[in-house]
Amino acid sequence: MSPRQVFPALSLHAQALQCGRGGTVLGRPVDLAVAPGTALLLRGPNGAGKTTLLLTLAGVVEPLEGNFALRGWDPDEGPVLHFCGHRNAVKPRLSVRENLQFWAQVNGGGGLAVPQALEQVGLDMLANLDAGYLSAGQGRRLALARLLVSPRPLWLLDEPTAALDRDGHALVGRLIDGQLDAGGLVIAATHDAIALAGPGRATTLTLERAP
Amino acid sequence: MNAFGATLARDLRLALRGGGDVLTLVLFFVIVGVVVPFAVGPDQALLARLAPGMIWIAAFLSMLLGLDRLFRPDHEDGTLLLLRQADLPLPAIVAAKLVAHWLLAALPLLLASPLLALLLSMDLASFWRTLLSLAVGTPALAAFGAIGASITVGIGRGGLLAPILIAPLSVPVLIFGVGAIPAGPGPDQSGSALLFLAAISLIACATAPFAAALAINAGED
Amino acid sequence: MSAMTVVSAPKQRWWNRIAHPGQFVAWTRPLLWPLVLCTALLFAVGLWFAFFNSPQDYQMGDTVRIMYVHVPTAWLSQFVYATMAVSALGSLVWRHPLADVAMKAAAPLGASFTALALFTGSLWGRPTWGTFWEWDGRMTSTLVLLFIYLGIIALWRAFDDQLRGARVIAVFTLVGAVNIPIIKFSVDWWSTLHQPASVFRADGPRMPGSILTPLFVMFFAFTFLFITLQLKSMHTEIKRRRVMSLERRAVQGAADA
Amino acid sequence: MIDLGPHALFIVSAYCGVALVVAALIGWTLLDARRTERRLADLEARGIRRRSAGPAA
Repeated sequence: MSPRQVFPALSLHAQALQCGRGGTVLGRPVDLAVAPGTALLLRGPNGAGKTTLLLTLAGVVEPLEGNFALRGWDPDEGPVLHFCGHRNAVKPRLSVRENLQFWAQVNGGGGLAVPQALEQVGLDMLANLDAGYLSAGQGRRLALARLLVSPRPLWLLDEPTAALDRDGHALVGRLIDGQLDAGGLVIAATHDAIALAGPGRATTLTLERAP
Repeated sequence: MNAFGATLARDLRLALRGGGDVLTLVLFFVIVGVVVPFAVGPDQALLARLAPGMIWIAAFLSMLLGLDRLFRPDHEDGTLLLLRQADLPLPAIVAAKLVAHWLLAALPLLLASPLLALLLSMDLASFWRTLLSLAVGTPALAAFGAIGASITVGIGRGGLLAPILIAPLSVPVLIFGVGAIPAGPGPDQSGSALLFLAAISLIACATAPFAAALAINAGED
Repeated sequence: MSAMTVVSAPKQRWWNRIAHPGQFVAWTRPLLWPLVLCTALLFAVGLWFAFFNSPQDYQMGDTVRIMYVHVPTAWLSQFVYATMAVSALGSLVWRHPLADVAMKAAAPLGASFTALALFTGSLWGRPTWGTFWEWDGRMTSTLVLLFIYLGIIALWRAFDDQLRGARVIAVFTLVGAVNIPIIKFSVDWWSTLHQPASVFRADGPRMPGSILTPLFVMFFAFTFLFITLQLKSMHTEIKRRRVMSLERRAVQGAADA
Repeated sequence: MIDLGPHALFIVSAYCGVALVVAALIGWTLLDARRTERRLADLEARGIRRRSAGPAA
């Protein structure tokens, strides 16, 4: 399974975090406390602000009110999170290996080597294929492989199982388990259930639309 | 290879493998130059006098054309959002893209300018001088281009807006660019013009990555 | 584990809370009418001075009267850009909600004053220089400034999400502000290079008192006009933002129902 | 009117131009203000209460 990469004990806390984009308030103020080595699954109808919450935690969007803190991470150790959104950030004209190599170099490798990461996500046979030929599900797997090549404690996943088949779901479960084993945090917005090893590893938070 | 080299190599590979992107810019540059005699008439003396200005205008327009390719593809497939989490700060990544933009947009024009010089009946001395001023001036155009592209990346149909935004900012580059080519009567100030041009290029290349990164961050996603 | 990175909403510093858009409108609305009266008065006095109480210039005769409109508008085109640059700083550094509104309200005003400066300048140039357009340093850099203003207005119209657009446009405004001196210098260098330096300088350095007074009065008249229009369009912009958020809320409400 | 000398035409047209543009500016500002206020009144009349929270009060 994934190598024993022990992260410092990291926890995420948010107090009355109110997210929004373009001035419109999305969802209700959120209180979070994600203990080290656990996952948080975000549920809720479309437009409840799941993606906006993830973007806020990723530091891309600014919170309207309240704040959140990441305890246990020294900022000058470099970037702390991986964001995996709906768009897979895959260049069609580059081959699958070149895509992953680029991300390994840009995010500063240190995790699995490119061939092993491709093997983990089941794309090792297509390494030399241009990424333009990949299906949506395979593109999603390539995006997930990016998380493996450079280990980071916090994963922010926006519907990781989108466009994936049944064993794709199992793959996502395995990857998240691997990350939690290594002491990292995972926050995933998802509609379908993600099977994790232990029951206590994931808490669920359901967001509703703003009143 | 660190993140800077990786971004630079990837952009070059994407453009060169992308089929024809570089070629279209060079063709546009040559066509703008070739059109001039049709508009102005074949009179050799007049063409020779206009040539430096025309080569600069052709370079200026074709660099504007190549702007949209700088950030928009990365924005649309989500790469730009992830580049903010890269090991390297965003200004450094933007600097790598700026260098790639200069190599892909400006260098081919320098290589194609002898053809234009021939067509516009330029003499050899002022051709070398034009080449030198282009080499010194185009980094500034690339830098302003990067700023314009980063500002309009967030807008859906912003592709047309970037050239309008950076044209006023590029006026000094055009003035000193053509001024650096000694021509005709009047005091010969081409030496000082070249120095001013170099100064503008250095300032622009030094500050553009930070301004562009600031615009990308301010644009959020 | 003391290392911790806290990210919080931009905390409302005291002047953020005070100059809350809602309060701003309430506080400045009573200012509007006095400003309008003051502007009208200044214009009346200024025009009276300009036409009835100032001598002809010994060289240019009566055309000097155009200067009473040309100089204030030319100066305003710079002053409005300066206020936009300051608002841009406010919007980027302190994320002040009013700064975005001020920046957006000032752009069309600045563009109009710059266009007026060019219009009156060319009308003044015709009798003195013999041509409507003279590629002299100041006129050309005003023309480039006009294109920067129009670029900024085009940017405002291109961004559908005004709040996100504001900070991006603030970056461009600041980049423009840094480049204006460079443009002014390069255009001056360029115009002196290509043109024999013996062009007749329209406004001589020393101006008799009788010409200065109308100039100052018109100067303040135009400045007050700008301040009044700026305030009024800021109020409108704040209301427009409220309309947009209400409309979005209506759409969300409809989606729920 | 006082004698404006040989170039009266330029002086008058300069001032007329300025008056025209200033009038247009004032007119546009007032029109825009009235139109926005009317739209705001409509929306609030339709009972879309704005939640008290949210920065753009």
